[in-house]
Amino acid sequence: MSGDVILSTIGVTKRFGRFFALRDVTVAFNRGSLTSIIGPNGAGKSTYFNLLSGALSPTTGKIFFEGRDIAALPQHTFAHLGIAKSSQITSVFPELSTVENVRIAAQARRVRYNFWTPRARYIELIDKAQALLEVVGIAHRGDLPARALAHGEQRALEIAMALASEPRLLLLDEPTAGMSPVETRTMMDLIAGLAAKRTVILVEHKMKLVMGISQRLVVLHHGEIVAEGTPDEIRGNDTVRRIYLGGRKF
Amino acid sequence: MRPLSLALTAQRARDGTDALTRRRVLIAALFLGVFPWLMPYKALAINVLIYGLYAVGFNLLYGYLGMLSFGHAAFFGTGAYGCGIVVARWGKPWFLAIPAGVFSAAVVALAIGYLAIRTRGIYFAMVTLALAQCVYYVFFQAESLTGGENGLRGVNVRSISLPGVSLNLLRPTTKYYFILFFVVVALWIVSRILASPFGAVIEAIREREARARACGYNVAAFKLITFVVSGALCGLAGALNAIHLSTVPIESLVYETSGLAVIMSLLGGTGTFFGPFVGAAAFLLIQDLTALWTEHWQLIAGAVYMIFVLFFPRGIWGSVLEWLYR
Amino acid sequence: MTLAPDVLALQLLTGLALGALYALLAIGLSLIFGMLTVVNFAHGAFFMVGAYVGFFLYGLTGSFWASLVGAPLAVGAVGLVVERFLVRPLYGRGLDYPLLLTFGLAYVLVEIVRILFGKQGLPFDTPEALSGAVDVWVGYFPLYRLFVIGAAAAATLAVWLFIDKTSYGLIIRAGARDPVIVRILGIDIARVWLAIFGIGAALAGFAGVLAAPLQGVAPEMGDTVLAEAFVVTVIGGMGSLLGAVVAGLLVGVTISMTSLFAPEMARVCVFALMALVLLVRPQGMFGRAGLLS
Amino acid sequence: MAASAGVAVALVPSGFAALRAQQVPIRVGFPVPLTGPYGAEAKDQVRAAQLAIAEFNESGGLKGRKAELLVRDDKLNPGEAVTRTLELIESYKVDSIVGGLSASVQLSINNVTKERKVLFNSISQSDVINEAQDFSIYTFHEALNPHMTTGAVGRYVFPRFGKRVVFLAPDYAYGHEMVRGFLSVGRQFNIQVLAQILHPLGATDYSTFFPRIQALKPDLVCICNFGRDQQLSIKQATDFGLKRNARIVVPILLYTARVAAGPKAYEGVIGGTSYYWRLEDTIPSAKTFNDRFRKAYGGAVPSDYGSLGYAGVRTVLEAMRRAGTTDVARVVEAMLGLKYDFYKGPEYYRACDHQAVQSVVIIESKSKDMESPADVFNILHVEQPAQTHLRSCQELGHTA
Repeated sequence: MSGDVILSTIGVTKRFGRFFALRDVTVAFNRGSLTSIIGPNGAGKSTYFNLLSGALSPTTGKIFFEGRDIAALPQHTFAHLGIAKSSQITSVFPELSTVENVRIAAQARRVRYNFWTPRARYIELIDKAQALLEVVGIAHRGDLPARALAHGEQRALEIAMALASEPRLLLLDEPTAGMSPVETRTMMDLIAGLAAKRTVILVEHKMKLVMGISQRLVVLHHGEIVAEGTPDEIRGNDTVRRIYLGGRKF
Repeated sequence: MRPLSLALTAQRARDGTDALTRRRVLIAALFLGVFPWLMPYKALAINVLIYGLYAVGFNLLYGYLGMLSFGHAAFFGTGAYGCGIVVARWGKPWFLAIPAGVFSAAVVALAIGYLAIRTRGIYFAMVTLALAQCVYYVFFQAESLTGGENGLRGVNVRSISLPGVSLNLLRPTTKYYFILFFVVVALWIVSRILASPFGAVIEAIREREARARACGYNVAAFKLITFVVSGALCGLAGALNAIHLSTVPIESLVYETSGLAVIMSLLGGTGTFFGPFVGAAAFLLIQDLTALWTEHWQLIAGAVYMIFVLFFPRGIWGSVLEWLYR
Repeated sequence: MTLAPDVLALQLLTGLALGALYALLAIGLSLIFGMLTVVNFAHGAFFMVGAYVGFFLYGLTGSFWASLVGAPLAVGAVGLVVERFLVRPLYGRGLDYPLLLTFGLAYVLVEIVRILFGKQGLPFDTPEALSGAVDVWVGYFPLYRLFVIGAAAAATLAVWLFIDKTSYGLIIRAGARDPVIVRILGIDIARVWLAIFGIGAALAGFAGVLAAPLQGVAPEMGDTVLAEAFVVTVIGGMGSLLGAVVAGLLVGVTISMTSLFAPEMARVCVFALMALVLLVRPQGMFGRAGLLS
Repeated sequence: MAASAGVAVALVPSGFAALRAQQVPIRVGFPVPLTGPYGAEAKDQVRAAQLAIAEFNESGGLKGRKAELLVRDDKLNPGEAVTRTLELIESYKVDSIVGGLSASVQLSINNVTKERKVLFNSISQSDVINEAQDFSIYTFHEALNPHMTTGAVGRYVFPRFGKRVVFLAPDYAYGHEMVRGFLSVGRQFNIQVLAQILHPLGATDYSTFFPRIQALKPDLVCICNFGRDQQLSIKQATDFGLKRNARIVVPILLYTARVAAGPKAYEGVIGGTSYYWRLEDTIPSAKTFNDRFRKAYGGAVPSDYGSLGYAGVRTVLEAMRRAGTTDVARVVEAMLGLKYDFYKGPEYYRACDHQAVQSVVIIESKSKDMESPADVFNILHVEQPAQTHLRSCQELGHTA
């Protein structure tokens, strides 16, 4: 493996009571790569994702980001480290306008505890929010409250919000969940474009979808890593085929 | 669900692009300047100022941050006693007493907030209620300082000497404008906070706490700061009330007083800038006028709340806004 | 201070009688909150109306038993009307609206009672058959208070059997967990909610008529009891029947024991207990974590 | 505002002032708790006060100038009471305030009238109102105070019913004052205090105190609370069988509370009062007052607190008539000169604290031989007015 590892988890275990959601997960992610974590429902993908984004802390094990152990840091510091996520369930600020959603996300890096200056004074944040909406293709919806957007647009908005913190690592949890085929296509193109400039980790259970754009795949099953490798390697892996696809060829 | 037009209006208000919003403090000041002549008598107009401010302080936490507290009487009461004790027991002037009231309310808010923000939803409401009851008990028992059940008498600020002028607070109109000054300053501060980046974050927390945290905001810190600011504003209202009444009744600390803030905010419209003020004015007027012609004023008051909840859920001011921006 | 064990035992018994009433009120509050997510501020008023209906029926029929049966039925009927016409339009609008509505309703009910029965409280004599004190081995104890403990226990048992053992109760339990599932199963959840509100109100009315011989009746009698019932519900965990009963008895005994050592602190210690429980266990003793948080 | 109006009147020619005086009635503000648990007392106070106004007007007023009563609901809340008092003073320029039923309301009204130099006649029980710190030369206290009441009751019961005493009192100033009063008089009789139990104000369940009280085997249980607290605690004490071995004594035995709670619970309870209508059997002024009241209000008799409303308003109007003006300094002077017997025998205001020196009636609640529903007490004793029964002026902190 090359020396430029951006993120690694070493011996990470997460236990809920007596139930092991993750057991001894050790993976390294290279800077600039697009890695997908796949596995059937209940494999521990979401738990793993929550550990990477700081929503949960591991029971044991370490998580290194750019050489620093971040396993025990509070969630809100992750954005400042350079890690951003968009979650599985659409999570935007529904009553606020679309552009305000992104502006607030962008504001987090620039100004937080200012009680006095009118926010309109920070014109660069508004410009940045507008630009990000362009990137994800919903700039024309900027004035609407976020709840008025279509489902696919809301997911795009979430990605814009994640990008607003200028992350070096972008975590996407099932970004196409609940999308129509057309919306899915647009989203995958968007992700591919984003991955050109930063490290992306994608969590998906629709394996077919990620084969085309991922450089590497990590397969989880029952909280443990059962395989990792290039899409071709995974495609040829018998274990994966057995547990994930019931033996069918894909 | 709120109509889109209203959400857009609200957004323009947040961005400060709306004319009404940019001038909202000035508009409030001008209106409140002539307000005493619209009310049956001055003491009632002063009550509206004070309870309006109390509700505005509460609404910062409830309407903008989305946390329902049943314990705000603790801050109103602490502010009143803080100011009252400095005047009545220690004989110090008003310009020390009012900040003392605000400061003591903020300290109590810090303590209660520190404990309470670990809980959420209805449990948050109940923890604040319980802790506020404990505050009530402390003041009730500290009779040598607070006067206990008899209340604290002698918070007498008869006149105020400023460079060049002397204000006679026994004159109701003078007292009104003296108190209005503080209320307008407080409204201006609230308006600035709401328009600031900080204000954007607390609304984001109300909308979706988890997302705000993922964006990189320390949600607990924002909640605690907002709680303390809200408590300090209510403390200012309490301190002004002590000067207005020249006594501090122990009733300032009872849970019905906490309930008052909730009712006034809901009646006027939560999460709107003017709503709580409108709610306070409506509440006090209804009470005052109905009490004059019937002993059963609570029947009318109760019915009015029910009608509002059922048919005007956005409150008086919220409904006005909705109608304006149809 | 002399602390004879028999005084302690009597004190405990007194606390249980008090706690039994709290438990009855808290069960109703907890049911309504747990299933409908309505914070019912009119619960104290239901309690008061129960006492007045009991008073009225007692005067009309001369039979305490008639009022004991009639009051919960009448208050339950009031509860049905309130749910159907006032609370129902508010579902899905969050916690605040039902809260404010029931707050206003409490005002209205109290004032209606004042108009009908006067502002002054009225006497309610302990029924002849239940008056007097009996020897409970450690000393004399008012018979009526023993009756209160028994009646409250019976009512609690009935509610528990209804919810745990009947098919209707099964629907209620399922509805609490997931209203959508119940609707998918073709059950009209609105009727379940209606029934719950009615039962909760009836229990409050029952507590009211039970309390009437202890306190007499007065329009304000619901005010203080409401705060205490909320405390009990919260300590026990909102939505938990077992929690309501355990916390009710716990609060009753706490009050009676503090009355022995530091009587003037009896009330505040209940609030302190609530703060303590919530800070250690934010969902209450038996509450489910995450409910409405 | 009140002051400037006074100046304006002084500046205009006297003939015009007289004309103006005829047009503007004498206004008496009357804040009482019409809503809430003492609504019955408050309503009775209003009726009795209106009687005093009517009498004054029928007998010619103040040189033809009529009086009127401005009733306000203080909701038993000091904040509301202050607001309403300010309204009465600032908007209606009242010549006097009479009223207040709870100590805290009375003290907060006093604070307002004191600063604004308005005459206030207080008709609520409290010891603090007499003390130097809250004293206002414009304030008079027509009601009894806890020290007088407990003194009279103590002097009656301690020699007769035993010395082993338990106190049960609400935990606030009123309760503390009552206990202090009983203890003070008790020293003269060497009573033995078995326990002083404080209960939270407004408690609904008192049963938790009774096992302990019973175990102490007292001769007397002094229950020093008021209103509904009193009704509930006495009823529950009766249920617990406390009366089997002990006598229940209360400082103030309220007429309306007794009527509301019924004969059974209150049976045999002894207490004090400022007035009971059966005084008419021996006192002519009581007979006159009762007859007027009966005539005006369909045969009803006035209650203890109700009659205070009458006395409070009538003394103020009488003093104005004697002073020949509503000018506050001269009315105060006239008040201090009054020796009056308006409804319960002779009374006068003591100079140092403006407390009405008056008789205290010791009564016992009865459950048999009642001639009418209003016939609820036996008068055991009437303690005649004496300054020695009050705390001394020095004790209260009054110099001079």
